[in-house]
Amino acid sequence: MVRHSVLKYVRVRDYLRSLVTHELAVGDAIPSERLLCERFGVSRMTVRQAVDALVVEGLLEREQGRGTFVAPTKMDLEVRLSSFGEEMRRRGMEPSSKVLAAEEVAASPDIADALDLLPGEQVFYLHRVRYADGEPMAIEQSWLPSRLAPGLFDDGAPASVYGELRRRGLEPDWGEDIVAASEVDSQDADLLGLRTGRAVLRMTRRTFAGDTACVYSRSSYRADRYVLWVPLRAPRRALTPTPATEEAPRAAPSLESEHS
Amino acid sequence: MVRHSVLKYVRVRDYLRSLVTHELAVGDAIPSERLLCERFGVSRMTVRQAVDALVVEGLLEREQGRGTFVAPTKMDLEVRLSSFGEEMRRRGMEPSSKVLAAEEVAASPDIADALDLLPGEQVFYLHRVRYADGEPMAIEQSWLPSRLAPGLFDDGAPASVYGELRRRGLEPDWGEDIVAASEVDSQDADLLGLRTGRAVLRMTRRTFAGDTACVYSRSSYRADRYVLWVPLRAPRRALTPTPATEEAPRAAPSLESEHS
Amino acid sequence: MTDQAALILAALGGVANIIDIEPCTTRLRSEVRDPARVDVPALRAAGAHGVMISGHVVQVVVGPSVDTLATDLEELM
Amino acid sequence: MTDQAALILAALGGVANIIDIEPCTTRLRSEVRDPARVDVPALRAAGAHGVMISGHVVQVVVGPSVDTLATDLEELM
Repeated sequence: MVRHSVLKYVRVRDYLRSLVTHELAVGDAIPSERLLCERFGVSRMTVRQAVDALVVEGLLEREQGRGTFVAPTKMDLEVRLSSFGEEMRRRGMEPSSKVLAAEEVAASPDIADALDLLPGEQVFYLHRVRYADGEPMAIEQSWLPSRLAPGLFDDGAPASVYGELRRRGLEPDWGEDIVAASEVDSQDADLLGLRTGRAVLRMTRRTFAGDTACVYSRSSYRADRYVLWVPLRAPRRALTPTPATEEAPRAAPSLESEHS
Repeated sequence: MVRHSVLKYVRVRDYLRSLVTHELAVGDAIPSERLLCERFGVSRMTVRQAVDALVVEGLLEREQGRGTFVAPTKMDLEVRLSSFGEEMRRRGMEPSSKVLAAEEVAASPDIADALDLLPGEQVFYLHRVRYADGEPMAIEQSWLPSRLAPGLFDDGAPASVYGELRRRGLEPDWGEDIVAASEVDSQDADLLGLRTGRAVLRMTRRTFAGDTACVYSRSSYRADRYVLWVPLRAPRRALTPTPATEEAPRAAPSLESEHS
Repeated sequence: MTDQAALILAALGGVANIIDIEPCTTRLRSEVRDPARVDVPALRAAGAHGVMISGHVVQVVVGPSVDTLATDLEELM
Repeated sequence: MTDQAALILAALGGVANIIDIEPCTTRLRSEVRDPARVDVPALRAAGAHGVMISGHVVQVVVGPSVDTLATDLEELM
């Protein structure tokens, strides 16, 4: 059903993955191609494909002429209502920013929609490159309704958007993230110090304080440095109408018949 | 501070984004390069870069010789304790699988760690390509402790892993996801029908039923078809020791001084 | 808040249009019989911060009050 | 469960080692003064499903009982 070589490849790859994450340390060399070929009885090409896969994934790094080594661990950023600066400080890193734009503009339809505004209403717009210990990590565009924070840019771009909201009595308390992945475009690649085409994690966030939509933001995080961590809990039971309807009863939310 | 051309590029890109998401429909053509150049007073190269960025991001599709069109919307998969099959059915799509491997193996150190086992303990291993309406969408490897589901593969690979757990009295009720992005490797690209190098979303999940680690899985989702949706709520207040210590008091968890 | 629950239920096309409603942290996710009977402006007017319709599934962004709303909705169903 | 809270607190190096502890849905995330005083095997023995240490931040995977645990820990601090 499947080419045998695919399964062999997966076996070598998963063996290396376990080795890298549980037995070797950052900077350690991995076993030689020859050793791996012998151990698994596979061709050099299969070993190379397995190593390539982990290089692409960011677990291994190739150094020209020296060999292949365990790459530094990626930071696990919790998906939660905290900001880039807070998360970096929590890890003992110093956050900083380069402001690309800080201006008041008329909301385009998509921004208006995300902020519960009408198109054309005024919003503050901030476009920044975010650094951790001086290294570029993410690009962030954010918008917030002008009427929530009059004079926001009067003393230049604020260091903390959430901080400015709190100062005005708006405590961000819930939101939604959309997480996507794509190759980085050439402009963002320049700003992040990435090769064009490397993967980035794209996060689109709406932040609310109670019933007020406060901030809308779009960020691109270097996927070679970050992973996201998301806690999961079981969904609450679904509500179904009490009176029996004329339709055939639907299966209960048991999954036994489904492809899990 | 920043080259003016970068900001112009961002303006064209964000204008197009709003147009695509809020005014045009899937399959509609975008305005011509000439029109965009005139409207924004920018060069053809700037317009092309802006369009390229949205093609890379998956909002637009180029058709050779025909033009550039609004791409189909990506599916927003909620990050929650439900399975691929459940999510697809919920959207009225028919899930199916191709089983690449279904076998009982000894747990490697990383798998053992994720499942609260000792290395070498027996686990069931399932490797599948997941399809929605016949189209490949994700590749999934999953492992579960053999002692939780004796005979799991006796009648072949089960259609639903969560279903099999429930049948044995284990109700998955919490878990953790790690979400990463990277370029797809060549083997997975073949299985998913993607060009090598396109971005994939990689999800690593631990599923628990109460205190029992039940399933560990690693999946790669096509990033051209999926985005993830994550609800956010404010974290609970942090606990700090009551007695004043000899150390200088730390700042309260207010963020006013931080880069938000 | 029961008012909001009633408005939302009506905007979803009433009990007869509901297959199920699931509270999801910040959204109500409902499977409906006829998506054409969902009144999006009425949902926004009832305080929804967004409405996504895809096939028979309607998602209504309501925020953390989703738990209270679900309890209120249960009484109306 | 107070037993578990006491065991976890001890394995984190005791109250004196704690800067703060934050309950995060399925994990306790603690900032500690001296990461070397954190006893990982003792945390696993106390029922943790995983322990991640990065700098001064220790994350202990405990599952949804995190809320009860946090309440118990508050009493011990």
